[in-house]
Amino acid sequence: MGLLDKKYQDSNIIVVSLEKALNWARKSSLWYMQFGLACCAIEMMATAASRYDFDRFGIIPRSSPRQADVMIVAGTVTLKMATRIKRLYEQMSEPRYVISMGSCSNCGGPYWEHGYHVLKGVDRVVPVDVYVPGCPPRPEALLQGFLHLQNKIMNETLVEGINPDKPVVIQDKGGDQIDIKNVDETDEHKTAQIEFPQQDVKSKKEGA
Amino acid sequence: MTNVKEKGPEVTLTPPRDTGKGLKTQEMVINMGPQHPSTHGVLRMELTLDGEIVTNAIPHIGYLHRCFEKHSEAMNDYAKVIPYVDRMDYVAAMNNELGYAIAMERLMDIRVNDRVEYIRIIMSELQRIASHLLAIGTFGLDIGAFTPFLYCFIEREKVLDIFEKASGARLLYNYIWIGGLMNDVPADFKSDTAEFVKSFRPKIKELNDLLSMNKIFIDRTANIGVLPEKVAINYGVSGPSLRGSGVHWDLRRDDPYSIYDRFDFDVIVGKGEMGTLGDCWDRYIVRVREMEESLKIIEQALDQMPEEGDVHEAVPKKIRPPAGEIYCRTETPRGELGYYIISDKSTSPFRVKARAPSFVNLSVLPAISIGAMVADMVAIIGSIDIVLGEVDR
Amino acid sequence: MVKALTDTYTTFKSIFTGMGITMRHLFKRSVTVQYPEVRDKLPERVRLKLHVNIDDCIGCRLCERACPVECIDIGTIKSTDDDDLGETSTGHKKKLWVDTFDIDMAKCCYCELCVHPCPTDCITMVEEYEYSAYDRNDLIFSFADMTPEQIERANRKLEEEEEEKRRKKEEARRAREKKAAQKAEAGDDATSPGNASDDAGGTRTEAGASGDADADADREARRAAREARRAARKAEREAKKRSGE
Amino acid sequence: MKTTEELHQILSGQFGEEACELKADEKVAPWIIVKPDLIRDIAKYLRDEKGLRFDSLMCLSGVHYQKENELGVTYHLYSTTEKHKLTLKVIMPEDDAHLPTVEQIWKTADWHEREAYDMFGIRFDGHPDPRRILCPDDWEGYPLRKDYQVQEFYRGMKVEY
Repeated sequence: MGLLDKKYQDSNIIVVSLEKALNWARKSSLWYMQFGLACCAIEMMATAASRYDFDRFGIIPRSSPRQADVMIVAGTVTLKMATRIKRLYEQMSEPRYVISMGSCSNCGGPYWEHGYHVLKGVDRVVPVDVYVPGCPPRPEALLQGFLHLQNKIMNETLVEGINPDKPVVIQDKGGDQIDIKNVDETDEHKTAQIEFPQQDVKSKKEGA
Repeated sequence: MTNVKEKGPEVTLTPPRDTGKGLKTQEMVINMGPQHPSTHGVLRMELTLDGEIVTNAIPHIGYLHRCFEKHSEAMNDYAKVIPYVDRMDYVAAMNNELGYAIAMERLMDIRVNDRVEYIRIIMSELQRIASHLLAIGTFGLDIGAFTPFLYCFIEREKVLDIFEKASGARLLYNYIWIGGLMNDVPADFKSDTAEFVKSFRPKIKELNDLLSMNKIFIDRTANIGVLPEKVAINYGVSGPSLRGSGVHWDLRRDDPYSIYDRFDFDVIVGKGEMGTLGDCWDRYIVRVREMEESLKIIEQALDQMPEEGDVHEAVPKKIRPPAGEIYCRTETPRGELGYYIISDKSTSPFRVKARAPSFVNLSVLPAISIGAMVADMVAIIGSIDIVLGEVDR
Repeated sequence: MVKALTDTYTTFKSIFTGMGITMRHLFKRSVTVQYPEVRDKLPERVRLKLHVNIDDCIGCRLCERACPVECIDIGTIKSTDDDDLGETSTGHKKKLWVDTFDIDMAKCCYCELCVHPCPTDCITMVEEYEYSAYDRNDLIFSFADMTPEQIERANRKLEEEEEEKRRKKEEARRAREKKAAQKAEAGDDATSPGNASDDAGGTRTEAGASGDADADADREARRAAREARRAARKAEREAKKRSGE
Repeated sequence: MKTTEELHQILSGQFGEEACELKADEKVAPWIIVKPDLIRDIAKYLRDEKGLRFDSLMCLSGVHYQKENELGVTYHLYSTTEKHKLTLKVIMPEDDAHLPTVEQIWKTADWHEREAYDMFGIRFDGHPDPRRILCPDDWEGYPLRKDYQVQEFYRGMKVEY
């Protein structure tokens, strides 16, 4: 992703060195947006704190999506929260990555069966790059997820047509599977078409 | 951060006012959260501001509503509720388990042996320390002090190591079972805990030097968010937030459960040392001093703990309580946690309702934040020490 | 004026106290674990990943029933009389083929409730946490080691044996009826032939996934079978609950 | 310190025999069933009367009794000065579940009543802010009712796994 992405027809020595350099730069300063939602957020904090220390890898917490490269979705995503996650994801600049931390954001976790208010996996609203298992994952597991993501970044290419990754498939509004990597660039709805609540939602207040 | 507005109570803004200098002021509505760098979890605040003064604050919750009560009704075994109980107040999982286990034991009329009781007490007091350390660390972080956060986490990791040795998990333990424990504590549990207690005492002093008595910190917290005693009781606030207002109320002493009546400890209350009684600093210092009391309890419990005793002795094979209901409350680091359990004689709970302390404590927020500055809102939210997993359940 | 001065003094004092403490920490041993190079020694009971020693599994499904989140999926096929599945290391006789043993670690809540009821201690939590994945389906771990051919064979044998049993029963019934008829013909007292219509069926377990060379199709089929089983179990549970009330 | 039986006598003396009914099982603690319309008056009386002083509402929970087609609200009261406890219950028919609010008496009830409305659809007359609290405002149905069917899509997101 990014400005140069898919702008080259074939790979040559310049492109290859350029993409290597770009990937190296990207992987070495993964500023993450702290999207702590639930229990996993505590472990994320523990990872950022003294004992495990994210900063050794150039992984620095940012509070604003505009400055972040990677979003760690740590915790249970509820339906009420999902629209916000999607909006914040869209505010991040490309290239952007998502790490889904913990069972809940992987697929609903313990809440997958009866959780009427839980989104069953954050990959239904944003494309996820790395799934970190655990409930909550150990800090080391999260670090390993980051190393995994760095591997993935190192394999990225600027050349059109080469797609080392699997297609990122998400579910759209009608329940159909769509591959967001193959969606037309001009298409606004890259990911699931979520209806954002309008300002003038008609009031249907009940009660006395 | 988002401009999505859910319909709420109609916010009536006062008409523009003339300040007399040719300038007009008008009230403004801003939205804090749900994902805000300085909130404790996913809380959304709708603030009405007059300049920098908060004139109205409406908390919107439910961004972490994980349907705990529905899940506990859907489980076909009372023991399976415990993992979900853990996930309610995830920084004080042991205390949540203890409350649920005690409620079920009262309902089923189970007596556990002394060893189990002592281990439970030690665990829940250690958990109280870990939880308060997190609360203090993140409170400092909210105010702008980053270093105490790192130091608190060093100590917290030590507690988590003890838990991990005993139960195998760092955060959500599923350790206290109905009628017993998951497994007995490891052989070096006593020495580990004693060592932690010994090494932790000086750290509290260090923390006091570093944060509690810091002039900048005091200026940010004293006289801010004053919660008077009457308001606190009427709103049902409990735990350190209530004691910060000077109310001598601790369920461990006033409505003893388990074996708390065997220990000698003080109930810490706020005294208004740095400003008005019941301000943010009082609520904060109650937590710091409570950690010392917890250490006292742990020391006594380590001395008295019997060596013999099977932790699985009273664990029922099949949990089938008699038809009936119970309301049982315990003191967690955040306050009074009550479980209202209705059994219909089957193996599956008919209704489990958790009266979460944070839920009630948070409802007092509008009452104490009116008149504060925007920057103080963060201090007030931090000093109530809410965990959104428990607020929304 | 005096207040301003004392304020300034206390502020500076507290700043220097804080700095002093930070300084002291500078000379203490670092607490940071240099993760990829150094790994913490984890305690014995650590709960990080489920592992199944499938050779010891007797297919009793106690773990599946104990799981609060239903992330374990077990499919079994009854063994026939002439099959000897051997014993587990704990001395339990194995009677069921375990054709599916899938654990969805993406759903698991790591509570260890499944480990305790296991009679042969074959399901355990192991010390492995480095298995994050690019794809969610990679977090579903299959422990069953039966090949599709073996599954098909076991299924066929079971069917054959049942067929055989049914045939035998049928024959026996027919023989009895014949006898009774003969007796009746012989003019003896007309005794009833007894209840010969025992239901021989109803013991078949759900068939496992069909063997397919394509791994994806195989996984898809397994998923479908799992879903079907899960739905059946759910219905059963609800029926039980309703009757219990 | 008063037992539930004594409190029941006081209450029936004040509000009449038919207003409150004592239920006592052997196994569990007894409770008093109160007529829905009177709950507010009784609550006020319990809080203010000398010797009773129930100044704290520990818990307010909705319950759905599906078999009887009834909804209930349970109040757990406690007095910090007199140290006694009381359980009050209100039972209402499922299709017309409403009762007066006690929000003005104990502020604790504010959010608890909103939660009971959110989860069970019990309406509290006179509540100053009768909104859903946990679920979003455009959520359908009352989740903790036993016959609750979850909606298929919420704002374009599939709800079921």
